[in-house]
Formats: sequence, C-alpha cells, structure tokens
Amino acid sequence: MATPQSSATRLIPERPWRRLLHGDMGGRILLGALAVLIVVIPILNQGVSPSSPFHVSDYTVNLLGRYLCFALLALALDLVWGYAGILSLGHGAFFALGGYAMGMYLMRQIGDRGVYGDPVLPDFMVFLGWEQLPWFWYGFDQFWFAALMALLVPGVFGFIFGWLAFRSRVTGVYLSIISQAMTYAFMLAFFRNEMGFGGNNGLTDFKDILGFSLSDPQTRLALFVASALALGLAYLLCRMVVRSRAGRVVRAVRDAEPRTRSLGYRTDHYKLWIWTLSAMLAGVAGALYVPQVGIINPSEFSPLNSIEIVVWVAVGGRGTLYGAALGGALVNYAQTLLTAMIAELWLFALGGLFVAVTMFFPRGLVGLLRRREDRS
Amino acid sequence: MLSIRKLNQYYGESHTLWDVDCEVPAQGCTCLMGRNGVGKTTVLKTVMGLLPAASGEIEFDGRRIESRPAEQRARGGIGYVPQGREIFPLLSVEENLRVARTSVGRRDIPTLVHELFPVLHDMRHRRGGDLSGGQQQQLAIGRALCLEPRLLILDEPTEGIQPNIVREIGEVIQRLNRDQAMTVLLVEQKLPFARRTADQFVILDRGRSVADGRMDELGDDLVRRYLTV
Amino acid sequence: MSLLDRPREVMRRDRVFDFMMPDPLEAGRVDTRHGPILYLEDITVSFDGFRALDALTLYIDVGELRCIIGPNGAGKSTMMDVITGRIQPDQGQAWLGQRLDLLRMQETDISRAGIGRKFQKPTVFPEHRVVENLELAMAGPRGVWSTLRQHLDGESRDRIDSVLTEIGLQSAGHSRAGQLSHGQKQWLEIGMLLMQNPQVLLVDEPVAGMTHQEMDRTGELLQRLAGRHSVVVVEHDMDFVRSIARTVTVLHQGSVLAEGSMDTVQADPRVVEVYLGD
Amino acid sequence: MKRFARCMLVSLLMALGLTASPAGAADDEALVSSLRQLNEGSFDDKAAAVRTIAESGHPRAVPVLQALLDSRLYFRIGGGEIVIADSLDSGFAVTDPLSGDRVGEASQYEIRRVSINNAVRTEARKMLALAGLSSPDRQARSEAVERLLESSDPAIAERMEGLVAEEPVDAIRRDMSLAIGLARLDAPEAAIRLEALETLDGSLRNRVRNEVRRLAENDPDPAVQARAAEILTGIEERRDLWGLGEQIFFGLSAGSVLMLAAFGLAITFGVMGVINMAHGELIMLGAYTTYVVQLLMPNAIDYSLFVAIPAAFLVTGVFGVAIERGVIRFLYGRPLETLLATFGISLILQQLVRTVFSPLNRQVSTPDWMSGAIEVNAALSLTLNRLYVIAFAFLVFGLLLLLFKRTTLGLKVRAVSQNRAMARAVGVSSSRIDALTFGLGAGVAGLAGVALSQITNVGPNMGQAYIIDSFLVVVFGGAGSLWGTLVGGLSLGVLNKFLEPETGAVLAKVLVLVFVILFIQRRPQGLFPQRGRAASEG
Amino acid sequence: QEEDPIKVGILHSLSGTMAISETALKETVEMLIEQQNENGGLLGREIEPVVVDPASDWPRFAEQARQLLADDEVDVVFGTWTSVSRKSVLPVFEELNGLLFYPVQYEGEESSENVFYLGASPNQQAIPAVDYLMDELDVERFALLGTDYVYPRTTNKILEQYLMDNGVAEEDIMINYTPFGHSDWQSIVSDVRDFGGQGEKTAIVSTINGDANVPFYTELANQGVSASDIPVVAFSVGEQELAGIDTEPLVGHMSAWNYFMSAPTTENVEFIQAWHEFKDDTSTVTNDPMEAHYIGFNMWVEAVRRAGTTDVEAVQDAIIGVTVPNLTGGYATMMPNHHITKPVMIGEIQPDGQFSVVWETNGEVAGDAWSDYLPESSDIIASWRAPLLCGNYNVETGVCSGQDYGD
Ligand SMILES: Nc1ncnc2c1ncn2[C@@H]1O[C@H](COP(=O)(O)OP(=O)(O)OP(=O)(O)O)[C@@H](O)[C@H]1O
Ligand SMILES: Nc1ncnc2c1ncn2[C@@H]1O[C@H](COP(=O)(O)OP(=O)(O)OP(=O)(O)O)[C@@H](O)[C@H]1O
Ligand SMILES: CC(C)C[C@H](N)C(=O)O
Ligand SMILES: [Mg+2]
Ligand SMILES: [Mg+2]
Repeated sequence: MATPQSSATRLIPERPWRRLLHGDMGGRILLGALAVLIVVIPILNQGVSPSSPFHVSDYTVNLLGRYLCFALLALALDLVWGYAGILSLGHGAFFALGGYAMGMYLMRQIGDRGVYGDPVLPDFMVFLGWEQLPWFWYGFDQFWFAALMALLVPGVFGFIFGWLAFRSRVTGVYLSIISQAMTYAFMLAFFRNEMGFGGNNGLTDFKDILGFSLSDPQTRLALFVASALALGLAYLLCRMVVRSRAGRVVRAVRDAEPRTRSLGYRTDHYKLWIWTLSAMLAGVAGALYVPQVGIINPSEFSPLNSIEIVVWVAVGGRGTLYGAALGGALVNYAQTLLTAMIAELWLFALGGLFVAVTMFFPRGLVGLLRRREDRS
Repeated sequence: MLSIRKLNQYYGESHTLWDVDCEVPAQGCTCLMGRNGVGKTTVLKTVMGLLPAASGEIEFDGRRIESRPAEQRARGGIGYVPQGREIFPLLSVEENLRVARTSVGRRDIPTLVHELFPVLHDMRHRRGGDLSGGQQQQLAIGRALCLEPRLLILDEPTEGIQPNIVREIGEVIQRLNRDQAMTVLLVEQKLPFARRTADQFVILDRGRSVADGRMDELGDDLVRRYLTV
Repeated sequence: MSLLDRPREVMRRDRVFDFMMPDPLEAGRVDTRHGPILYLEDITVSFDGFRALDALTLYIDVGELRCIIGPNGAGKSTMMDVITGRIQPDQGQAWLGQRLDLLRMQETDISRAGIGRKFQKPTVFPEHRVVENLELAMAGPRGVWSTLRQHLDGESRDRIDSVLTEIGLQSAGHSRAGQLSHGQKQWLEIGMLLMQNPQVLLVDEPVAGMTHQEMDRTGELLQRLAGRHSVVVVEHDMDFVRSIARTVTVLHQGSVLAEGSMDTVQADPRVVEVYLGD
Repeated sequence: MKRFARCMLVSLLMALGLTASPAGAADDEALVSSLRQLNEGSFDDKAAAVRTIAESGHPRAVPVLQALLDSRLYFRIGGGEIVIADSLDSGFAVTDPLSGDRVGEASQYEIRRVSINNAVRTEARKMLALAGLSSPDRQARSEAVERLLESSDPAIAERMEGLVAEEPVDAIRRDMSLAIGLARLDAPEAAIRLEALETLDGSLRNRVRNEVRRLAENDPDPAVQARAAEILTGIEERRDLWGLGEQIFFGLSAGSVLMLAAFGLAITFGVMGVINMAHGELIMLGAYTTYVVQLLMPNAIDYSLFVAIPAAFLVTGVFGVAIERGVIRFLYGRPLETLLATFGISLILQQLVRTVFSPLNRQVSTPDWMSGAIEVNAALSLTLNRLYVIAFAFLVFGLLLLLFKRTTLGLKVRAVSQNRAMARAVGVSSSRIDALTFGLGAGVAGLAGVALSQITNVGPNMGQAYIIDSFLVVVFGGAGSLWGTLVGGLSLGVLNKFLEPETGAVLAKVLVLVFVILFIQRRPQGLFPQRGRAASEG
Repeated sequence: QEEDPIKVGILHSLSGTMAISETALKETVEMLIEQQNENGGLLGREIEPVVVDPASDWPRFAEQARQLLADDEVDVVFGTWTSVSRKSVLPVFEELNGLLFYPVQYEGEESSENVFYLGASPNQQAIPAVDYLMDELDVERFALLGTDYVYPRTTNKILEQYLMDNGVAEEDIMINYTPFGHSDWQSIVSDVRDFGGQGEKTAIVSTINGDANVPFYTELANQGVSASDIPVVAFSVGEQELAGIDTEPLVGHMSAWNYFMSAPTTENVEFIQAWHEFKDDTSTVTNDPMEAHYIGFNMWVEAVRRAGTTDVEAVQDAIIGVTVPNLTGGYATMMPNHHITKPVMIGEIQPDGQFSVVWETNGEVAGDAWSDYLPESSDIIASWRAPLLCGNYNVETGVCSGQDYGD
C-alpha cells in the first residue's frame, strides 16, 4: 500500500512544464488579455472605420506595442530581482544592446536611400568620413543574424558581467551599483562617435524591416502582435523556470545563498544562468522596441532608465512575473497620460504614485488583487 | 511584578496566542514551558514590545505597558535575552555591551558581567558575529544584564552553552533573584535545569496557558500531557 | 610545480567555474578502503592571530558515531567549517576517504561528495515551504540543467513525506519555513540533512531547544543513521551525549584534549575542569 | 576688496598730483571729445581715444578709464552725452564723468552702455597699469608690473628702467628687471641679449619661456642660442615638475568633490542601508539654500557662506527628517523598497524646485575671498575655490568621524542598522536614531550642496549629476566606512585626473567605471570591507 | 468646422535635463499664441496651444509627436531642441505629414519637407565667428572645445576643414570633447592655458552644451583666463545660460548668435516688454531660440494667411519666400531649403549678463542645409520648390536621396 501522501508535497509541481498556469490566476489573466489583444486590436484597427468610436488608431497600436516591450523588459528584471534577489540597476543596458542590434539591421536596410546615398555605409559613417564598414557591422544586413545578435549580444555581455561578479561573490548593493556603473559606462562609450554606433544621435531614420515599410500601419500592427506574442511566450518561459526545481533553487539563493551552497548547489552557476537568461529577454524587448519607436541612442543606457525599470517592477509587484509585466505597462501608460494631461505637474503625480505604492501597497499593485499567496 | 492577562496575538491572519494569562511574582523565577511552537517566544516578544499585542493587558510593576514602545520598556527595567542570541554581529563584544549600557546612561561595563563571563572580557575587541555560538549566548545574557533590569526575560538561555557554565547560569539566576531582587521570566525546555532554577511554572499549549503553579507542583502527568510529544 | 599548475595558481580565486573537474558524485563513491572516511591532520586556523584550531588531528571511521564536546569557543564549529570548505585552514590536511582532498575542493563539491551538515544556528529557506526546503535538500544532481528538468516522482514524494513525519512537521508541511518556531526549524534542519542522505553527517547541536522526549527521538535517529553513515555530533547536553555516545572527543582551545569512551572522558579531571564542572 | 583697492589707487593717484597740470576748461573739452569718440567711433577709434584720455593727464582720466573697464560708462539715448552710471534697485545713479559728481538718476530705457570690445579693454588696462607703475601702493604696483610683463615692449621697459632702482619691494623689482630683460632680448648686440638672458634664468613664466624659445630656435648668434637652449631646458624641466603637482592638485580637488558628495550617502546608505535615490536632490537643496541666503543678504556676499553652511545643513536636515518620518520609517526591513520611494521623492523634489525657482540655473556668487587663485609660482597656481572645497571636505570628514567615534550616536546607529528589534530591546530608541541619522546624512548632503554651488551649476538637475558618482564612491570605499569614502573619493578623483590628459575626459570616465567594476570583483566589499563570520553565516 | 480652433502643438521638455532650456520656448510660443488671439486669431479662428512634456526622453519625443499629430490633430508643431530629439520625431512628421518648426542652431546636414529650421546652420554661426576671430582678433591658434555629441563634432569638423583651408596649421588646432554635464574642467582649462601660452594669439571656440558651461566659465575665471588672454567664442551660450553664472569675471568672452537681447530695436524692446509682462517678471531674459520661434510663428501665420488654410501642403507651399521682420532690425525669409536668412552677430559678455554686439555681418546670411566645407555634402543641395522638391539633391549625380516618407 502506498503511503498516504501528505497534501503538502502536492504543492510541488510534478513537472514544471505541465499545467504551467496551475494556481496562477494573474498569469492566466495576463495571457488571456494578450490573446484578446492579439485578436481584437488588429480587427479594431484595420476592420473598423476610423470614424467609429471602436476604432483603434495606429497611434494607439504603436503605443500598446511599446508598452508590451516595456512589460517584457520588466518581466526580465523581475526574474533576477524578484526571484534571484539580484537587484540590477543596469538592465537598461541589455535592453539597449538588443535595441542596437536591431537598429543596426534597420540601418543596413536603408541601403542607398540614406541621405548620402551610400549603398553600404550608414549616413553617420559617411559623414564621419569612414571608408568602410567596421567589422562589427558585418552580417547585420541579414535579419536572422541581427535577431540572433539581439539575443546573443546582451546574453554574452550579461554572461561576462555575471561571470565576473558572481564568481567573486559580489552581492547585494555592491552588485546593484556596479551594474549601474556598467550601464553608465556603456552610455558614455556609446556617446563617443568613434564607437561606430552613431554617437549621441544613435541610429535612426529607419525605413523598413524585412522589406515592409515601417511607416505602414500593417507593419506596425505586425510588430504589435510580435511584441504580444513575445511577451506571452516569455511569460510562459519564465513561469516554467520559476516553477522548476531550478527556480526554487534560485529563490533559495535569494534568501540564503550560503545555505544553498552548503547543500551542494553552485549558486554562482544558478545566478549566472538566470542573469543571462534575463539579459537575453531584455535584449528581445529592446529589439522589438526599436522598430516601433524608430530610434535607438545612448540615452537608453542612462542609469535613470534602468532605475525606472526597477520602479515598474516594484509598482507592479515584485516576484510575481505578471505583476512586473503589468507594472511595466501601467507605469508607462500613466506617464503617457500624465505628460499630456498635466504637463507641468506630472512629475509630482508620478513621484507621489511611487511613494504611495511603496507605503500602502508594499507588494505592488498585484498585492492589492491577491489575497492569498500562491507561490508554486 | 509582571502580569499578563488575556493576551491575544496574531501573525498576520494566524492566531498565535489565545487569552494567555501569566503571573510572574516579584523576585521569583518563573519558567514558561511548552512544546516547540506553542508560542513561548511569542509571549516573551510581546512582553518586550517587539510584537504588538492584539488584545489583553500587560502590567509591569503596577503599570500598564502594552502600549509602550520596546525601548521604553527596556529602559524601564526589562532585560531580554532572545532566542537565537541576536547579538549585533558587526559590533565588537564591548560595543555590544555598551549599546545596552548607554540606555541607562552609563559607559562602564558592570563587573558582574565580566565576572560571570570572563570570555567576554578576553574577547572584547572581537566582532560579536565572530564569536562561537555559546560565546554569543553569553554575550546576549551579559548585554541584558548591562541594562540592570528589574525583570530579566530569558528565552532558552542555556542553549549551546557548555555544561559548567549552564550550571553557573542557573546559580546566577538564583543569585540575581536573591541578592539583586531581580525577577526572572525564563523559557526553558530542559526540565532538570528548569526544576533547579525556577520556582514557578506556567505551561503553554497551542497558544493557550493551560497550567501554572509552584515548580514542585509540576507533576509527571502535566509533563506528559503538555511537555512530551 | 608543473607548468600547468602555475597558471591555475594564478587564476585561482575562491570561485572558479571549473567545468572541467570531474563530478565527484560521478567519480564514484568515496574510497574508504583504508579505514577512516574523514582525515583531519594538523589543522590550524587562526583569526587575526587567534588560534581557533591548533594543530587539530582527528579521524572518523566509516559508519562511526562520534560525539565531539568541548567548551564554548573550543573550535568545534570551526572544525566543521574546515571540513565543509567554508574556511581554508592555515595549514594541515583534510581528506575525505583516500582520494578527495577537501582543502582543494569547493564547498559545493564537498557537499556533493557526501558531506552534509546541520548548522548550529538553524538556517532554512524562510520563503520556501517546509516541503520545498526538504525537496531542495534531497539528494540528486545539482546542476542548473538537471534541476531545470527534474520533476518529483512518486518515490521522492514518499521520501519527503516520510521525512516530514520523522521530524514531526506533517501539519506544518505547507507553511513557510520562516514562520516556524525555533525548535521547529531545528527539526527542519535535521530533516534536510536526512534528505541529503550524505555519507558523513556533521551535526552541530541538534537538540538545542528541544524537550527531553524530542531529544531521545533525535538520539535514536542518529543512532539509526550511524552504521550506514558516519555521524559527527557536537552537543553540549551531556544527557544526550551520554545516551548516544560511543566515542567522545573533547576539544579544547583548538586541539584534542581527550578522546575515548564517555566514561573515560567524564572521569578525566582536565575535562571536568574546563568543561563539565563539578 | 578689489573695488576698494581700486578706489585707493585712484584717490592716491589724484592726491599725489600724478597729473601735473591743474584741470582747466581746455582739458575738459578735450576729454569730452575723447569721451564722445569712445562712444561713437569704431573700436579702433575707441582704443585710440583710450590712449588719448590716458595721456591727457586729466585728473579724471583714471576714474573714467576705470569706469569704462567696469562697464559703468553709459551714454544718454538721444543726446549721446557720456555719464558714469551705477545700477540701483531700479534704474541707475548717474555721475558726471568730468566732475565725479552725482547728477541724478536714469531708467534703463534712457541710457545705454558704451560698448567696447576686448581690444579697447586691453588698451585701457594697459594704460591703467602704466599709471599704476608709480603708484605708492605696493599692491597696485605689483599688479601693474605683472600686467605689463605680458606685453612689455621697449617703451615700457624704458619706463621701468627709470623706476626699478627706486623700487623698494624685491619681488616687484625682480619682475621689473624681467620685463626689462624681455625687452632687451631684441637688442641688436648679442652681448646685451646674452646678459638679458641671464636675468631671465629661473623664471617660469610663459612669456619668458616663449621668448627664450624663440632665441633658442633662431637667434643668429650661436652663443646666445646655446645659452637660450640651456635655460629653456631648465625652464621646461621645472615646469613639468610643477605640472605634476598641478595634476595631483586637480585630482585631489576632483576627489574631494566626490567624497563630499558621497559623505551623506555614506551615512544614509552605507550605515543605515537606505538606498537613498533622493540624495542628489538633497545636495541640490543645499545649493539652493545657498542661493536663497545670498538673495537675502545681497550686500554681504562675502559672509553669505558662513550663513549658508549652517542654513543648508538645517534645511536639508529638516527635509531629511521629514522624509524619514514621513516615508522611510515605514520601509525598514524592506531596504530595496526605499529605492522606489526615494526615487519618487527625488522626482517630486526636482519638480518642486522647478516650480518654485524656475527650471533655469540660479546664480550663486563666489565670495571675493574664494575667487581667484593662489599663485605658488608662474607654473602652478591653486584655485582658491577648489582649495577651500578640499579643506571643507576634510573638515566635514573630521567632524563626522568625531561624531561617530566620540558620541554614542555612531554606536547606536550601527546597532539599529544591524538588528533593529534587538536594538530596541536594549533600550535604543530606533525611531529617534533613524530620524537623527537620516537627518544627519541629509544635512551633510546639504553641506556638499553649498560647496558644489561654488564650482558648478545650481539648477534642478544638479542632483542627478552626482548621485551615480556618490553611490560609486561609497561602494568602492566599502559601504559603512567613512574612511572608505574618503580614500575612495580621493583615489577615484586622482585616477580620473591622471587618465584624462591621456584619454580625454569621456574615455577617462569610462575607464574609471570599468576600473571600479573590476576592482569590486577583487574586493567584493570595497576598499574597507566589513568582514567576519556574520557575513557568511549560513 | 470653421468654429474649431486652430491647434498648435508645443513639444518642449518641461522636465528632465532639457527643461532648463526648453521651458522658456514653450512659454514663448504660448505668448505668441496669446498675442495672436488678442489680435483676432488666425483666419477668424482662435488658436489653441496643445502642450505636452516629452521629459527630455528622446523616444518619448517621438511618441508625443505622434500623439500630437495623430490624436490631437494639431495643425503645426513648434518644438524640440536637441538634434537627437528632432531626429527622433522626424520620421513621425514625415509619415504623418505634419509641420515642425525647429528653433535652435544645429549642425546642418538635413532638410526635410516637414521641418522648418529656424536656428542657425553652421554657416550662419560658426563660420562667421571664426572669420571674426581670424580677421579682427588675429587669432592664430584655436582650441575647439565641445560636448561629445553630434552638433559639436560636426561643427568642429566643419571648422577644422575651414581653418585649414584658411592656412591654419594642424598643430594650431586643439580639439577636446567632454561628456554631457561635465563639471570638472580643471585639467582641460589648464591644458588650454598651456596651448594658449605659446606666444601666438589663441581663442577658444566652444560648442559646450548646457549645464557644462557654468563650471567651465567658473574654472576659466578662477584660473585667471580672461578674455584679453584667451577669448572664448561660444555657440550655445546665450542670455539664459548666463543667468546662472556670475558674469563679472567673464566680461569680454563672446558668443556668436543671430539675436541678442540687447538689440536696440523697437521690435525687440516690445518683444521684451511683452515677455516680461507675460512672465510677470522683469528680470527674465530673452534669447536667440526665442527669437527663432518668434520668426517661425510669424512666418507660419503669414503662410496660413496666404494659403487661406492650415492645410499642410498649402502651408508648405506658401511659406517659401515668406519674409517677416526679425527682432534685430532686419528681415527673415524662408528659403526653399527650409532654412531662413539671419544676421550673424558676435557679442561680448557684459557684467550684467547681457551681450554687447561687437561685430555683425552685412545683412542676412541664408542658411545652408548641406555644408560646403564637408566633402560628403558639398555637392548636395536642398530645395522644396518645384521642380526639384528634394531635400537632398546631389548636383553631381543628379540623384535625390533620403526621403521616402514624403507622400
Ligand atoms: N514570523 C512568524 N510568522 C508567522 N508565524 C510565526 C512566526 N513566528 C512564529 N510563528 C508561529 O507561531 C507559533 C509560536 O511560535 P513561537 O516561536 O512563539 O514558539 P515557541 O513556543 O517559542 O517554540 P520553540 O520552543 O520552538 O522556540 C509557531 O507555530 C510558529 O510557527
Ligand atoms: N571569523 C572569526 N574571526 C575571529 N574569531 C573567530 C572567527 N570565527 C570563530 N572565531 C573564534 O574561534 C573560536 C572557535 O569558534 P567555534 O565557533 O568553532 O567554537 P565552538 O567550539 O563551536 O563553540 P560553541 O560550542 O560555543 O559553539 C571562538 O573563540 C571564536 O570566537
Ligand atoms: C547646440 C544645441 C543647443 C542644439 C543642437 N541643435 C543640438 O544638437 O543639440
Ligand atoms: Mg521559542
Ligand atoms: Mg559552535
């Protein structure tokens, strides 16, 4: 006779990839909402006449697409901050690197339609008097290559940074601050024209992606759908990760790293792995973001941006994944609203919001919704 | 000296203490007993003011203290030796003692402390966190004594301490009781030590006070009912 | 020093991702053909001039249950720190079996090679539920990739359940470990040690904060484990030590003061003076 | 101070009757027409007019030229009549240039400034300097010689030759002979040139070096050329050495700014563990306090800093306490969340300042005693404001150290930050300590603001510029260690200043950042780590 | 329809790092709109400002440009300051076919059908300034100091070429770049002092941006570099920037602009008085970009009047050739390349924070979109008049490249 299983062990999912959303109300809502958006928005945008009150303008589609990118970025940060306890103040760097990879592709796509009409060199290079394409621009005329790089470049930089930091057991605020230093250094470096990334003005003037014109509403719509899909998939991936035993190890590292180590887990490997994964997700977010805003420049590396990402996650609700995604979208929506409605006062409102959220909803906005813990 | 009446306490939504009553007579040593997790530490923390009481009264020295902040209770004469030592890990041993000492407006360390635990003097420049477990326990007791309390609360003070010092601690408690008129509230699992040291007992079970009396009245049936698994 | 060692010496930081090293678990069981499973020879550890361990030499045999006692600050926990790789001694040798040089291994590898430890101050994962704590401790591969794919089969579930029963925390299985009382955490630590199923168990003050009956249960448990495992117990509770002890080692000021059966040790005047009291 | 010296000079010149002939009507007329020329001609005409005025010997020549230099010379719109005007609260007080008498007031729509350019200004300065050569005031003479040295020509040298013998002050005499020597370098006889060269040996002045180099490169006489080359090497060598000294000074000064900005954070973040993103804004508030203090005491700018320092400390301290009591105290035990809340506060403070003071930079004046430089020699001068900032940084450091070492505050703060509950259980009022400490950290940030107002912008964004560096310094030094902040700040400053000439400012900054990142790998707890068992207890 | 107000979008940062410069511009446009409304509006319709705050965040500029054009359906936008922000909104304006009036001097190398460049291009500022230094002050050595980004880099590149063409040796040109907001100028000023202490007359040409200027000038003053030793001529330092600096020690340093507040014309005095009234503060200053907006606004008003509609194409068509008075006594004409004609002036800093004009071009200079001093662009011209209708026409190859958003 089998021993009667205590109900407690049922808390541990059998296989992390099965019944992924079990007990994850927020996640279901998030994915449901994404699914609805993917279906409804194109219809409302393309199928409904612009005069109808149900029409969704191209502008709104574009805006939504970008919020989704921010949501994805917030999700990536939540993975390291909420689950592994690594507060990164430099995640904007990975986002921007992904963005630059995509930007380079878009730049190459301009071809000879640039201002100076050079078939190979982007305008800023012609202008700076460069004779030939620097080696690190090779290959970016291929979409697949750029897409790969949007994953790999942030991944590799994340890996190097993480490798250095985690093996020397740099933790806590020390890690946060050097991650900030990292993105700051990136920013200053990318400002330099000699770097070959367009200096302060960055990369802009994009024309088309995969042969579709970027100013075309359909392309916009496609990018929006792509962002929504990316967010949905990334959510499922993250969910799987945190539900797996590896996810529990990562949380253990967050709460008691030395103890985890003494159980035989190479905590540095775990941190490095989740950090790199997160950096890659951030890179994807950046790559999707750039064609939708039409510019990527070094101010994306600015430390302030990275701090803002942290704020989104905290506002949404740290350590819940869907909360972070919600925070990323909502805070940006609030900024859009406020900057247009009360242009002079919006910083008061936003600052006040941050203070209020921390004080009254310590677990973020989702803390409001969730009554019971449902960690898995 | 200290009386607790109808004390209720919650951790979030879970009700931990249910109408706990406990009387600690002055100059005596009362031992709070019970199995793991019944709420002994919770009672002590509530008395100390580190946890808020949901309802009930705590009277110390004839005055109600349940709404006072912890630091006032400490300065008002309650010394606390927590479970798990809780020393300040990055302060030196001496600084650990001095922190407590400054609350009574003094800079010197009472001789009693060094007499009791000479190791604290030998290692006064070492960081508290570097001490061995037992040394930390001694430091925690010494720190509480620096407050020159009238009521000393000890949460499993003998945990991790070598036998001869355990015995000594027992004697000290009695001496403090006797000579310094210090009242002691003790949580102790080890029955022999409790019997030796305390003269009153209160038993807690699942958050309720279920029995109390003089130590010599603590019979086998009570022990079996409440203190064994 | 070979040419190859030199760069390794230079590169050596306390964390090296030596993917290259053979996995000690894969590398086969610990070689104990020559008797002792744990060798400590001439271990010295000092902190700013203070000698916490002073030329300590100690052997633990396979399947032995060894009690270690000694005054506070004698160096017992420090010894465990050395064995588990948390502290690098200034000098000395530490081997697990014949082949594994503990001083050259990382903490994680030592743990995976089969040394488990219960800490003096109970340390659990406060945000994880009790069952998750046990699951994390469960023996098995520790790599990122494997834990990512691992799932909990019925067997493991049974194992967790039985340990849960053993440590008396059935009813608390789903609560977060941070919410446990001190004593319950002690039990959980023991439970985690059981889940780890190591060859060598280092148990630092297991019965602190336990009632007499619990103490007896712990004693039985440890005695049951001995034989299949080697168990090193540090404890100040003499009743407990007496109830389980076969060989007792007394540490004092970082080195062995006396060793032998409980009775001999108890009778040793030096032990009485520094430790037991009269 | 300066103005005072000028007045002295002017009145003394007049008293001594430097200008021989008594003022007559004819002179007045000549002056008036020159003055008109000052206003109406081309800039070349104006320069000529300056010369004419100076050479006219009119007793009012010096004050008029001085007024021209001080931009106090105006003309009336319409009439074109030249007046001296001093701005009042509204409008101007008008003085007659000929008599020096006050003749009434004018509004800003009635008069316009006489416009001059640098050439005219240079000419006027030179003329005034020439007049100053024979001033009885030692300071005035020394300034005059100094000025003329840079433009010495045979005519001036001749003038000095007449004076050098009577000059009582050694230093001035030396400078005069330098000027004479410089002029003689163009003498046709090689012997004179050689002799002149000798008088120049030992001087580190730019002009001397340039002239000597000119000789070393193309003097027709080989002996002169060789000697000049020799002297030139000597000069260059010594200048290089002093250059190194200058670089160290720059480094220390940059470092002291860093550490001053970081001290407040070393307390709030390093000791209390609050990630205070509003730290930069507290610095900004300190700077604005300085601005307000100067607004309130416009006539005592020289002393304003002595009021501003305590005022800034108090104002930001009070803000700090308010922030702590209002927000942060609800967040202890959730250190990372303080980041979010204080970030919100920083946004609010920034916008508050924008609303109250406008988004523009505010002008904070530097007291006279802080402007300029101490000239160690011609190759090294230490700017006074920087020097004072360095001293101030060390003073603040000393006081903080004293506070933390000598009082129990430091002890209690550390106890509270290590174990809040237990600190309370031993009688430490954690809430009071928290408020005090945060207030102290904020107050120190305010002090940094006062110092920064003397070297950089005072505007709503100034806080942003320092927050990252401050965190970096604290972490580099080791959180929780004041000494770490000191050493960290100074070494980063010096490192930066030594890199800068090699790599340029941008790359230098990047390299410093990379250096810190790599350094933290080596010492994961900074320069002055808090080690111990506790840190690794598991 | 007729009753609807005409909407004017204002796209200037009110927060963040650029607020310091841009806030005044937003208010200028508001003032101009107010004045226009008092005079009966435009085409009999009221003008309504739509203000947003892009918060110094470049992507947000693009977002809000889109919002203004697509959502608020504004008829024209006045806005942006930095070239990055202009570049980031440019595709939006081209795609949605809006009108942008850009009020700040910039590096050139651009001409869009949808943008009107009201600020100076390098030939309207940098080149004349350097001419002045060489011809009037006999400067032989040049230290080109700039913030490390595109405007200074481009300007310096043009200047370097220009100086060399004029026989200045390479070692007599020193180029140095600093990060944004650079605040520690000690070493650089000291280097420049060395560079300038070699005997030849030296000048600093500064393209230092924004906040970095205050510490730069402070350091100059403290190290005793006065205008008579090494004068500075700056391209981004105006009355507003000086408001935050103690100008006493800076007297004589120069700026090159197309407008100075001290211009003694009645138009200017009226403008200043109106501004003071609008701000209710007689101490606020006016500056060159404000004048640019003044000119641009009037040009747009005039073009709308001529076209009789705010329709974008019609305005684009009507505005070329529109001439309005500027504030310094001359006229500004919108050229076919969407740049305008401007007088160039050199002003010396006065102790009260104003400039006194010491030199001025004879009449106005037309803005050149594509610099003649850069080999890449010397063959390129722009004209938005038929038949060319191209912002980027290569006269050598006869190819028009660049724009494809246009229609
Ligand atoms: N922070 C907490 N949050 C939620 N529940 C808690 C918390 N701390 C303790 N508890 C629960 O409250 C109950 C009483 O705990 P307490 O620590 O008072 O027990 P105890 O009697 O001191 O036990 P022990 O003898 O093991 O120290 C336990 O069941 C415990 O699980
Ligand atoms: N990191 C350290 N720095 C300085 N001293 C240390 C450090 N770690 C341990 N010590 C000292 O080493 C000695 C041995 O400590 P250890 O914890 O091994 O003792 P123990 O035998 O386990 O004692 P206990 O029975 O009290 O737990 C103690 O005196 C302790 O103060
Ligand atoms: C010089 C600056 C004030 C403006 C310039 N257009 C820029 O690129 O930012
Ligand atoms: Mg307890
Ligand atoms: Mg121990």
